[in-house]
Amino acid sequence: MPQLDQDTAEHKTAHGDGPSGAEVDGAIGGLDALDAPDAGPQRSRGRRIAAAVLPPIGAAVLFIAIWQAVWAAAWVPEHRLPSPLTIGEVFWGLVETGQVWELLWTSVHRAVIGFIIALAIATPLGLLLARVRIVRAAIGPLVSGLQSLPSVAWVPAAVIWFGLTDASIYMVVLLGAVPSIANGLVAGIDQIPPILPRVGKVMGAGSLANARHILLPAALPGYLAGMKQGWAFSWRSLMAAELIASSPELGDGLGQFLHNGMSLFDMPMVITGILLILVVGVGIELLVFAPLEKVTLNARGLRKS
Amino acid sequence: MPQLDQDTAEHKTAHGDGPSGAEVDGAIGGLDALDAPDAGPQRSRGRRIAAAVLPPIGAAVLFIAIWQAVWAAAWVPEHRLPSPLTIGEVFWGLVETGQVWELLWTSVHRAVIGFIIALAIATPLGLLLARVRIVRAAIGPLVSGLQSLPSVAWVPAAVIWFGLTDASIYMVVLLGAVPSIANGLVAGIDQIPPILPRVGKVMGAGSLANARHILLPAALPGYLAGMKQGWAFSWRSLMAAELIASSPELGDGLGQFLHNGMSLFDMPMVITGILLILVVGVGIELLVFAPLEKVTLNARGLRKS
Amino acid sequence: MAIALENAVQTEVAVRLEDLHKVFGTGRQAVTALDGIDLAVRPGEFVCLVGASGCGKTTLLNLIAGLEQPSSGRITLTTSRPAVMFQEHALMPWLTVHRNIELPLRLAGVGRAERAAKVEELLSLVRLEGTGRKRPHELSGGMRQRVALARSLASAVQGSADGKHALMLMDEPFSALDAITRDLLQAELLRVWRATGTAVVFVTHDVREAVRLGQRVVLLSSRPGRVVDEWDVDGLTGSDESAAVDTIGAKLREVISTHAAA
Amino acid sequence: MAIALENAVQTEVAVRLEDLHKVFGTGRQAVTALDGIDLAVRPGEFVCLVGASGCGKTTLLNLIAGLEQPSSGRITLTTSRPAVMFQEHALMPWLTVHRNIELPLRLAGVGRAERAAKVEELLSLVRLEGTGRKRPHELSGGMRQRVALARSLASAVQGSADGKHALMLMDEPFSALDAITRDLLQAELLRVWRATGTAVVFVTHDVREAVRLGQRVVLLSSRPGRVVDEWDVDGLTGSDESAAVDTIGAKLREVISTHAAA
Amino acid sequence: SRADSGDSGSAPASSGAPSAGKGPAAELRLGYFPNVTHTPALVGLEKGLFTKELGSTKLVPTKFNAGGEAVNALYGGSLDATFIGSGPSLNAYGKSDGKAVRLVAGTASRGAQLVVKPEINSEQDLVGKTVVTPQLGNTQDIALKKWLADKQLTDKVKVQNTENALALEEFKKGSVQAAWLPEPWSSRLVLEAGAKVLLDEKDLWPGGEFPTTVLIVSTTFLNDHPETVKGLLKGLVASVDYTKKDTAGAKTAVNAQLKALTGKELNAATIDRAFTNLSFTLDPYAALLPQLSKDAVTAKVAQKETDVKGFLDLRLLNEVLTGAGQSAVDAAGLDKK
Ligand SMILES: Nc1ncnc2c1ncn2[C@@H]1O[C@H](COP(=O)(O)OP(=O)(O)OP(=O)(O)O)[C@@H](O)[C@H]1O
Ligand SMILES: Nc1ncnc2c1ncn2[C@@H]1O[C@H](COP(=O)(O)OP(=O)(O)OP(=O)(O)O)[C@@H](O)[C@H]1O
Ligand SMILES: [Mg+2]
Ligand SMILES: [Mg+2]
Repeated sequence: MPQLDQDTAEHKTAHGDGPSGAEVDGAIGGLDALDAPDAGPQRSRGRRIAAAVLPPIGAAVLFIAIWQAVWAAAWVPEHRLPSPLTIGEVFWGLVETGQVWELLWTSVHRAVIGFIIALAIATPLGLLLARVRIVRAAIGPLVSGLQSLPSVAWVPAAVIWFGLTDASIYMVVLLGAVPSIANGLVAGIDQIPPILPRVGKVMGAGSLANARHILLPAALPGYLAGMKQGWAFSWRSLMAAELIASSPELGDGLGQFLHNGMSLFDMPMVITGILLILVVGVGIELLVFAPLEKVTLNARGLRKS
Repeated sequence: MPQLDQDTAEHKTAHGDGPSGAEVDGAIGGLDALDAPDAGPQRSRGRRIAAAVLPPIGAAVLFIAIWQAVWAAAWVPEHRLPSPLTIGEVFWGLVETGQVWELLWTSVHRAVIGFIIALAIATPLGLLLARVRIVRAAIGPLVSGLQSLPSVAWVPAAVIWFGLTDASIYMVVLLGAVPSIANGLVAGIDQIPPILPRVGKVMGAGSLANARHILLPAALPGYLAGMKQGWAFSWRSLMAAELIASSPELGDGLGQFLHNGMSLFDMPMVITGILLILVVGVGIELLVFAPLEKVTLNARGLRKS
Repeated sequence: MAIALENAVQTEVAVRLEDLHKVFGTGRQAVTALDGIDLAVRPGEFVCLVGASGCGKTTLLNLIAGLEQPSSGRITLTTSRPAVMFQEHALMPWLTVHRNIELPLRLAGVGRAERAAKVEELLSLVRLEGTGRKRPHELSGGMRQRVALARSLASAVQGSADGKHALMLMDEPFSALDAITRDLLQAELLRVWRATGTAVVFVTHDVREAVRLGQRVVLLSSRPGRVVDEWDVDGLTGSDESAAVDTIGAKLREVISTHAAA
Repeated sequence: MAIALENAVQTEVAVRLEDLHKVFGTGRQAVTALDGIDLAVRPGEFVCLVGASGCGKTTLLNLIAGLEQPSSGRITLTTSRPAVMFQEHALMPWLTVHRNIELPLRLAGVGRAERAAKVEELLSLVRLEGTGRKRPHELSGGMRQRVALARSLASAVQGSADGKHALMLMDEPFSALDAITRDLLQAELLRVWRATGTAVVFVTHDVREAVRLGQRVVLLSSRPGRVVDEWDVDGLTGSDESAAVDTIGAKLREVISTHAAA
Repeated sequence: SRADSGDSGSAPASSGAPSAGKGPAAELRLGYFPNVTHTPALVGLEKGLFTKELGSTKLVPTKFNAGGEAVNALYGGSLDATFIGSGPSLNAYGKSDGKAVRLVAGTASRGAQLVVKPEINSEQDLVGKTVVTPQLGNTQDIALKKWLADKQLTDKVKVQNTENALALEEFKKGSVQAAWLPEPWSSRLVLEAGAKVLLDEKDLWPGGEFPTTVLIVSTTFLNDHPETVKGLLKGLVASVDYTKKDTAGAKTAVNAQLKALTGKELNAATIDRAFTNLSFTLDPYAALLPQLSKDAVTAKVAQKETDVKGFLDLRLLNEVLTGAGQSAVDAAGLDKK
């Protein structure tokens, strides 16, 4: 009875009869989804949005539940692990006084500006590193080395050169983000199938046209991955840079808030700070990188929608 | 006389007549090297090593020369920009007392151990994120968000849980490096041509065999790029973690050295610290990642020798 | 009960496709690649699929291999896991030729020595002795195709080892080869087929090849893909063979021109 | 002076290859792909290259296109930049079909409206009307090959616009197509060739195709690649044509079997 | 070889009265820390005492989290004056070869204690234990190490540098047994973690006073804008006077500033205890500076003693003080090279 055997491959699907087999398998089978072919017929709009929104919310709820349980069990003293409610109160206090918007605005706008400048510098740098052998040999390792320098190392230099200004902060951010984005682009370009630049060449593309029409788009998936890491670097560097000082001109950002919490060992403040930073991180990922990635991969047929 | 025209493509090369045209072009032409085809006949071993070693040394010498010149011009007072010689002396002092080995050993062995643990955690995590849709939807954005949390944010939590021990330090390092490596792997896997996992599937590879024989090797270039960024994150996180405290039990690492220099406003110490960190960064790049990358890319025919 | 009944009916069938539909995309962009395919392949049968470029041959093989889900309809295999040779060579770029061919054997847990012997045998079968240590990017297009062929044969041999009927799905396996090499490999393929009793579904755009190799030739129409005709071409030789080639070619031409006109 | 002299001699030559050698790799791993090729292609001439799989045809095209450097020997082109159709489809995966075909025109700075018109024309030439907005991964193998053909034609038309002789290098452009589509496209290619006076170097593994299309057929031997024979097949029809096919096929078989025996 | 012209701007104007300079500065960038040891600064800002005296000069208060950034900002010319610990002030002077900064007034003195677990009763009980100080080379770090050296305990006691808040946490957990901390942290350890005072640093100094916080000004700024510095000093005098007179008001002002700067205020018990341990004075106790500088060497945080001659410039302060009918403070001869 071969068809009762495990190995017998039998796929059965009928149009529109509820969740397709593949989908159910994917949800139940966990790791087996590794092999699941793309789900058959299209799903409705509502269900697609639900599929995108529910899992992260579920994860968050689960996390808070565990937290509340640990707190309720009182294994650790209150001042070390505050209850979710306490955090909620601190957070609400920030919202009520409007301080949260100032904190977010100060940090996010700096990070975004810094990131955009970093992108503008890192892109040509990455192209040069990837395609001009002597540049790569000369400064390639240095760029990777720079990446591993902690941002705080630049603080003294930045303060001495640029004083207590936004310029200092941007310098620290740039030194964090530029090498990372450039390296991402280099990695992306290195992985381009060699045939594609050759196609560009035989079509008579010059260096710039080649970069614009072939290298950059072809490297886009890897470049995006580098940009994501670069964003993480610039955001982290910003947190370090914001500790330099706070003055009316500089304004208070999230880094300063977190630091205040830490220098008082005020766990509710620290956790609120962490959550705010995380919210920004997750928000940027969901609003910027995830859609970009999706479009990029889909256009190339690299991901099952 | 069409062959006098610019557009006339004429390639002329003879076996073994010194540097091939392409090479000379590459050195002179700068950006034109963007289009240079791979250099013709093989170069000698000595010349290849020279080509690898000379450019970075040249870059370093140039950098020191500029520094010395700026210092000699005395635009900025000595306490802001010490001379290369002063740094050399501080460095030599560290070497003579053997302190430099202690600093390097403390930090590097921690970073390496942390990185290896991070790799062991991030690899399965990345595989799950990349291939199991629900995991990705639930915690994918969170992992990216975690990446953008500055390492210092974890210090209070680490200290509360693990006290002032190496465990605290490793926790901070892991939280820095794991998301980065996992994301790198996810990006690498996303870029795998879909035909390759299909080949694995029709050959009857199960989830694990598929990961081991298809996904990981196919994603290797992107994975390596992620590992590089992950290394940078773990090294930077370590520097942050080492600032938690300096105590005899923890031993002094480079992060502590840098921090001490900053607390004492000792610019020579700060610069020496930066250079040491940079040397480690560049060294790891040259000794570990560059060869790995080269092998990976060459095996796939992605890079001209 | 239904199962037992089906079983009795199906013992003579290796692959059964029933009213198979496949639509790519949704809404206005939707492309109906296959539109109601019914087809049965007997164990050990050599079936050739021919049809215009883009008519859905590859899609059909993917469905049989379980790589895509049909939009509707039903696929039943009674064989062990099919061995597939893709239209693109789909070699692993990081593995040498040797290791590429070895891969299905490794995945099946074959021992080292046996693997090595098998790979050598397959390499010489596809006339690539001595290239085992090269990487795919160092090969010419035709050489890559032959490596892919060797790999799928390794997979087929392995698959058939479990006592069930075996099945091979081959998508234009000789398209990048010169006439002479192709002749040689056609003969090898037939030899392997006869020796192992594997059922073969073979896609080709060369009617002559289809007639020479196949026992049955199935013609698909394009947009939407349907089975328009079938010919039994088992054991034809000489003028019978060229007559069949001409008939099928004429029908193919007719199908394509109706499509072009539509 | 040497230049002037060469000039006088070369006015009749679009491509001249002199004692061309190409070795891949070094030391014991070295593969001699080409071993002393001498070949001249006249402006407007249609030359077909045939030879066994792996004999060096693609390598030769790459050398002419300037994508590889010869190990020794000399290549002289008097034409404008050649249009190349690669053996792999080499489409940009992030561009739609329309934009892929448009790419050479964009790079040449052709205006938007003209580009759109040209692309439509080429799409219908390769029988892919209406697929302009698809991406390469949504196409079948043969459709991709036709897009690549359309793109190389766009590039050729563009390249020839500067008044010099034009040159097309085509590497097995029809290998993934069914016989009927192939016939149609062969006819289209010939039409384009006649209309534009482009010199064509055309690699194929189908001797019949070589004889039908080419004015001259050049046979390469494999390992090492050398020119073993040439045939003038311009304007042959009917039995002359099949005689030529048989002669060349026999010679090819002979060359391959000597190699296989060696 | 290195040209020497670049530093001329910051050459000390040690002879003669500070010249008229360039008139009042447009703005004064003043650094301070959100610590109770900076009380006069915090009170002065909260009550607007500096602004009142500075007239047309705009005051830009800048809060720092670490001494390093403040000194770097002074070095880099993006800060004109800052309140800072006495240890770092010496360091800032020494590291710039006596060029970059001048000490123009004291601000606070005393206020550091060695607090320990109750079971520790003498210095001998510290053997094998861990003592925390806030930062390498800061005032308390030097004091502890000097003291340990005097008691010949240097290698027997482990010294750990950790942030104050972390020290409190660690002390509570018991992983450290003693801490040499400034206010308000010594008070918090006593009040919140049951620590007891083993030693009050003031007992180590003759007269029971030693400088804790001082005001330093960039040399260039001092030369260019003596009026502005004088205005600042007037404000500081007023603030110290206020603090002495109205302790309760000062405490409220400090807490208001702390709340604004860090989001948290000190509880009443802590600030009360801190205020009793601290004294707010304009006297920098100049006579003790050479000793502090020696101690840094003894404590092995500096290789060579800083020559503190020329570090002080108390003429403006003394002008203000005498003008206000108070007694002048002594520069102990350190205002001359
Ligand atoms: N992933 C996909 N997304 C959208 N459309 C697709 C996809 N794969 C195939 N198609 C469409 O389905 C049809 C059939 O494609 P298929 O690859 O099966 O053709 P084929 O018969 O193999 O052609 P060829 O002989 O050219 O390889 C084509 O019209 C193609 O455009
Ligand atoms: N990049 C490379 N590195 C090493 N060897 C190579 C490389 N490219 C080609 N070769 C070798 O050169 C020889 C000729 O290859 P080429 O691709 O020119 O063959 P071809 O005539 O186009 O064959 P086919 O008809 O199969 O496409 C082959 O033996 C191949 O292995
Ligand atoms: Mg196909
Ligand atoms: Mg080829």
